[in-house]
Amino acid sequence: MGFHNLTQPGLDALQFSLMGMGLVFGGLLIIAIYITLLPRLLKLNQSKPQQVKTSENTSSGEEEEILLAIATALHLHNNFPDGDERITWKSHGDMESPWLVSGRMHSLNSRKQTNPWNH
Amino acid sequence: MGFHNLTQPGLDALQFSLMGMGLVFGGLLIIAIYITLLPRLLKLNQSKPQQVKTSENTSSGEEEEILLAIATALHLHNNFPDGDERITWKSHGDMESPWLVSGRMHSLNSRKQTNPWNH
Amino acid sequence: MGFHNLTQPGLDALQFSLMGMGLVFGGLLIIAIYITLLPRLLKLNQSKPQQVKTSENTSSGEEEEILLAIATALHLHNNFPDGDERITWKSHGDMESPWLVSGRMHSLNSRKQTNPWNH
Amino acid sequence: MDLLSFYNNSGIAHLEWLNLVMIIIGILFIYLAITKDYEPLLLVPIGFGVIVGNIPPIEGMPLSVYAEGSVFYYLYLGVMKGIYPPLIFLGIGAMTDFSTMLSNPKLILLGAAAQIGVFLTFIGSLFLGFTPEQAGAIGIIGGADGPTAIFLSSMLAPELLGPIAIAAYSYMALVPVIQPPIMYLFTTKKERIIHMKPPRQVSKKEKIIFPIVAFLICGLIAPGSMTLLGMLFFGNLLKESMVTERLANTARNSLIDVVTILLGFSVGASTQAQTFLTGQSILIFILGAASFVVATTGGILFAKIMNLFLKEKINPLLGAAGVSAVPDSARVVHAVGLKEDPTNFLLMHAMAPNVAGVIGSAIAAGVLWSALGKF
Amino acid sequence: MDLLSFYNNSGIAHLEWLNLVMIIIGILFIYLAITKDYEPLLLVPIGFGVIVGNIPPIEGMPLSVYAEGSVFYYLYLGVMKGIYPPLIFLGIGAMTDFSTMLSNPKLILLGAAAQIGVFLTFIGSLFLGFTPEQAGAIGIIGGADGPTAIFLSSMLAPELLGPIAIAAYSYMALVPVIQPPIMYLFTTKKERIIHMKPPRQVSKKEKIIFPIVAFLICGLIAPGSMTLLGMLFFGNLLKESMVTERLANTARNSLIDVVTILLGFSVGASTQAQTFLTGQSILIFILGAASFVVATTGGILFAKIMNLFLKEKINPLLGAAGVSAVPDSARVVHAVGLKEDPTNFLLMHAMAPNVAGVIGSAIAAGVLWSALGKF
Amino acid sequence: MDLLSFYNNSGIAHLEWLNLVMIIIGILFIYLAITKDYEPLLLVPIGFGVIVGNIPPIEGMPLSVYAEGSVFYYLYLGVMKGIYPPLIFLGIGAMTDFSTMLSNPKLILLGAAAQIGVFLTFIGSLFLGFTPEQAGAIGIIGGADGPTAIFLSSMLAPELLGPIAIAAYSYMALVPVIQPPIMYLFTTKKERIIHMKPPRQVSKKEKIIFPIVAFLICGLIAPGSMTLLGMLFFGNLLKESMVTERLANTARNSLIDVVTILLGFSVGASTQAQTFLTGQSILIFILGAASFVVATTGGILFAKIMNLFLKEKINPLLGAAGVSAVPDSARVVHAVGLKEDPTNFLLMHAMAPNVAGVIGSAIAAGVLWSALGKF
Ligand code: NA
Ligand code: NA
Ligand code: NA
Repeated sequence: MGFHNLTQPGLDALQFSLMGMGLVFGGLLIIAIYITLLPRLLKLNQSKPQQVKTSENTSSGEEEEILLAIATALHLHNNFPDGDERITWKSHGDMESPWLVSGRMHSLNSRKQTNPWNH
Repeated sequence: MGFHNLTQPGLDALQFSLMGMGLVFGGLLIIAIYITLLPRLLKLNQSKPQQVKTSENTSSGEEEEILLAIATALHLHNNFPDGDERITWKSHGDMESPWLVSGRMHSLNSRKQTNPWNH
Repeated sequence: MGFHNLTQPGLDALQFSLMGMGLVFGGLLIIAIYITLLPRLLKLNQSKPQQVKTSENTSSGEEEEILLAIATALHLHNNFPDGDERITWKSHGDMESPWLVSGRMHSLNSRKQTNPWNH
Repeated sequence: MDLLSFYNNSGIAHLEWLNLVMIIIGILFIYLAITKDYEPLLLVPIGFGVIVGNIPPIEGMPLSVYAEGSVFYYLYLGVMKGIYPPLIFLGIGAMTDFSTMLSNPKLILLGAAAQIGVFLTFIGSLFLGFTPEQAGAIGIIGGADGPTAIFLSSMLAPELLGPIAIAAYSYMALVPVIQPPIMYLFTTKKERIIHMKPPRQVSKKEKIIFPIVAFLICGLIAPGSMTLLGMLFFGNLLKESMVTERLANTARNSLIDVVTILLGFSVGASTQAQTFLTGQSILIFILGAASFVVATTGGILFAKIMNLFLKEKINPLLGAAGVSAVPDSARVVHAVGLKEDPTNFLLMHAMAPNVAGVIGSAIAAGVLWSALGKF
Repeated sequence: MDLLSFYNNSGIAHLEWLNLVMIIIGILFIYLAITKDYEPLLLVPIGFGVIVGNIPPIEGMPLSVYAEGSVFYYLYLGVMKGIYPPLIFLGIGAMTDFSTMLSNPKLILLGAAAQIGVFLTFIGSLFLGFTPEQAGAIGIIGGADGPTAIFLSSMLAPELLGPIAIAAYSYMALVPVIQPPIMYLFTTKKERIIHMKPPRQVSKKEKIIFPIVAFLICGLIAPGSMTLLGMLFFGNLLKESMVTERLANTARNSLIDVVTILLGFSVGASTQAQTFLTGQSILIFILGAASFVVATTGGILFAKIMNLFLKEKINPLLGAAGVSAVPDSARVVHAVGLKEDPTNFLLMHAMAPNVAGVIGSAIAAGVLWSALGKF
Repeated sequence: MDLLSFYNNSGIAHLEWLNLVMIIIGILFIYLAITKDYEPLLLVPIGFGVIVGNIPPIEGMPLSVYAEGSVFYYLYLGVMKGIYPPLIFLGIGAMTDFSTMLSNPKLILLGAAAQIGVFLTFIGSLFLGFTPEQAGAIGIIGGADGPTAIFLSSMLAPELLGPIAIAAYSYMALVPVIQPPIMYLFTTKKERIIHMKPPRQVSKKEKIIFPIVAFLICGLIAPGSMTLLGMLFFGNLLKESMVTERLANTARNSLIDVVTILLGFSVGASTQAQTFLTGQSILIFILGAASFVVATTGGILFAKIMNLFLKEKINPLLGAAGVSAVPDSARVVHAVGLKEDPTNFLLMHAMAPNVAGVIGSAIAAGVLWSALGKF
């Protein structure tokens, strides 16, 4: 026990930790940059109108937020093997479950855009 | 072949068997005692009214028997990988299946009493 | 590289290949013969009326063809883990799916003739 | 590579009539499973496995379960190492509802009494000259529990695993044939029409606590039963805890199905006539039949003994359900009861000794293993 | 632990352009799977595996499928030991309906004829200087059956498993591209519009007995095919027996899915550029392409030969389905048939040679294995 | 075989009070899982495993996870060889929707910042006298990612795997208790009520390309993270590709369930009091708690630093979600945000740093492994 442990033959703990954090940041930073650039590469402009809408109209923006929050909650409920068992389970057994309905909607969407390369 | 086989170095088959049966009985007896005591420990009194009802009213008791028998049959059909395949299987493919309905009811019950520790 | 490779100690490639093809043909030929004979062994005559019908009436025969083709397509869609993912998947999430209905019909059929040994 | 060597590499060249006998037995298993609905989920895989296992493999080629490095050898490892049975118990635990047992503790003892079949068969096997390890493995057939029998014989007498497993599953499948005569022999009509009081409702709390406490009791009394009962009660906790339903669901469906397929098939494939059709195997089948008879009798008679001391009489037919063979023997009890009195529904009551019998034979297996195993 | 050592521990430091080539191939597989729907359930896992396998691992660290003790090494064991393919066959058996084959036995022979591709490719590989074991493994690409190809090469020539597996799956995915030209080349319009008589209905009994008898025939003729065909027909029996539907269901869903994920991924991850991009691999791809052409041709021509003797003519397009690559080649036949005559539905008839082709190539694999394997 | 030897073969004879302590801890885990809904899918299996692991096994009998040849030993191999964690990552990838992260790249950095907890804990562990390997394994607890922690400790310090795994999962379960105070401590009300702009919609194309590119970046920077991230992004590709939905479905259901059952149970069963209740374990629990606090703080403070440079301010609460512990910490952020302003829905935004934190800690694990592992 003691600070001498931090510098051992072939390992300078502080320098190593700095470099380690550097790699973690580096990796995620590159991913972040890639994510920022990709849409432009793909020339996706379907995002802009939406942002305009939300800026001009806050209330609808709030509604949107609520909807999105709900959507995320649904996503977590449906997909994550976490504590919300009764619900996850219900979505197996119970056919009237709202989650299932949402799931159906989701499937419909993804069916609309079958081949992601030509839209 | 012969009785001499029953007493071998380090093994008296008869004594051993007696002790073996003793352990089996011992274990299950302790479990039985535990089961008998637990409800009192948990001070569960929701069971009493029912017993009263059945004692005063035999016909309803019979009906109850029938219902419980059906319930058990359902339980076996749904859960046990035994010969009743066509049914088990039906409960997969066929949405109008009565078993499924019962399953739904079951799920409703267990949803009513979410946290078993505070009822 | 060269033809000398085709005859190596303990292996005459051409003779071996001929015998190999022979075994493949032999095996499948015996299976084919067995399949041809089995119905007579089982004295199945439910097939005849149908053949008569189709011979006397070609249009219905065509319809039948169409139906059978559809049935096979359904079978492939439902059972084979091939490219038709969106559909296979639909049949999980979506309860109104036609494939599911067909599945239900199929199950009904097989339920009608529970014990194949006494019909 | 001439015609002769091709012929010598074929199966026909090496097929013996003993193999044919086994193949017919395999087909018989499948036939019984399909037409009589006898334990089809086990008899179909075992039956087809028997057929596969009796196609004479090519000398030295890694084909059979006994040829190290073959695919079937790797699938069979799950049997030899005793891995499949506990996984099946996990699934069984996740599909078993202990509430009838919780609501009627008295009936548990019937599940203990039936284990007399295990120990008397053990003694009988010793008498017939089997080694103590072998005798223990044969005795457990009386537990009427396939996974338990396979697990114990893989640990005590792997050389007898094939016949013991086949005997256990055959007689489990034949429970509807074996038990009724014994039930009529040892019970009077008056006894068979005894009605049981409908049990009280069991609270969720009791159901959740049960697997934990029951495991602690069994584990501390017979640690040798830890592997099987640990998994059984673990599966049951996953089922009852309500917060792990998705795990319980997978355990009682995908998981148990996959393991059942592999276990049944590879156990069947291990029954090559040359090693399987021996005098020992015949003795094992006789002893196995005896063990089922003794176990059934033991359960019934113990119920009658209990009745000497109880005000509220037990229907002695329930004793026959102590043999486990879940849920078949419970069904048989129910059927016999109905035949006597169409208003007498014993199925649910019979489930209590039935599941208790599973625990009982697992404890017995633990005791036999820890006492007879070479460590 | 200075910057340099960090750099040396990174992947960029060791990335060679050959790895980049492979990574691009992997991405191409995924692209084709998504946009063209070519065997996506295999090309996506293989494609991503190729990408993973071509990230340069750190010297001596247990990362790649070849580094003993690494996780990928353990997943790859299922490939090297030949365990995954039979399990996939179990699932395929549980999803295959043999009734079209049962109702039209003549068409089975087309599935045999197509295996000429296997043996001619075997001879071609020998000619090009491969060892007999390697030649046998390469030949089986003509079977157009991924699991069979992987199984046989893991037994005969594990060193070539990567290229053989990739070739087999690539050409199976490309069946819609490879076969049509050959079909047009060897058939006349008059032949392509031949209608097939709608087949008779097959009884449940026939369906149940079939897997058992078929296995006995194949197993006794070529025991080497026991592992693959035992599982295929076992799965089919689970499906048809009607009393084991839940087992069949698990076999054709959870089980086959899990195995497909692990097999595809680890096969892909085994294609490290340094060992994969060799002259041998290129030869294997050329031989593989040839084998598909030969197999398709063989099937079609044999159908035309049969027509010389048959009153009821067979549509020779069906011969192309004998290559198996289930169910793609059957679909291709159907599509080509429809193009000629919109009222000609060949899909169902094509399934007969299609599944027969699976059995045929498994027998061929068994023969090659037993004759060429070193035991 | 007298009474005494029977007693000596029982568990009571060898039960120490330390075992009782562990058994009570196991029961506590199950109680918390059921009543408080803390990570029940892990605490229930681990809790029951702890109970099973603390039943004293019989001397020399193959019962415990440490007794070679026992069933539990074979189940535990999946932990020791590091096989279970990547398979769980495969399932997590197949259930994770990265779109919120794709729509808000800035938030990714919060997932990087939280990894400061890993490296400061690493330093702290060294300071307290742990070996570098052990310190690395302990540090990763700060990653708040169970599978990553188990994977790295199985590779670096298997002797500490038990305490590290239990600590990691305990604190992950306690996230709703640990994080809020820190969040209030380091943020002002004004900061907590910051609304985030609703993110743009992400195209399917972006979602499909992401796992491939992200894997290439991480794999090339830190090949040591290849095993975990390869599986994570593979699973995600199966989910997003749309043509492999059935594989993704099996990966995120049957497969992850089975692996979770086996991993949780066998990790729990490895905590025998005699080896588990040591001074080292207590230190590990203290260090683990510290690492969660540091990680949470790191994430929050970095968010505040970013705000110094950003026009559109980030709600610093989101920094706490960088700890991963998916999706609990995101839920906590959402709950705290709602308490301040019932119209502020942070859940979806919090998912971005949350999943980024998973990637971040996997990279950190890769770096620690490649630098500290003995090869
Ligand atoms: Na029993
Ligand atoms: Na083929
Ligand atoms: Na993390």
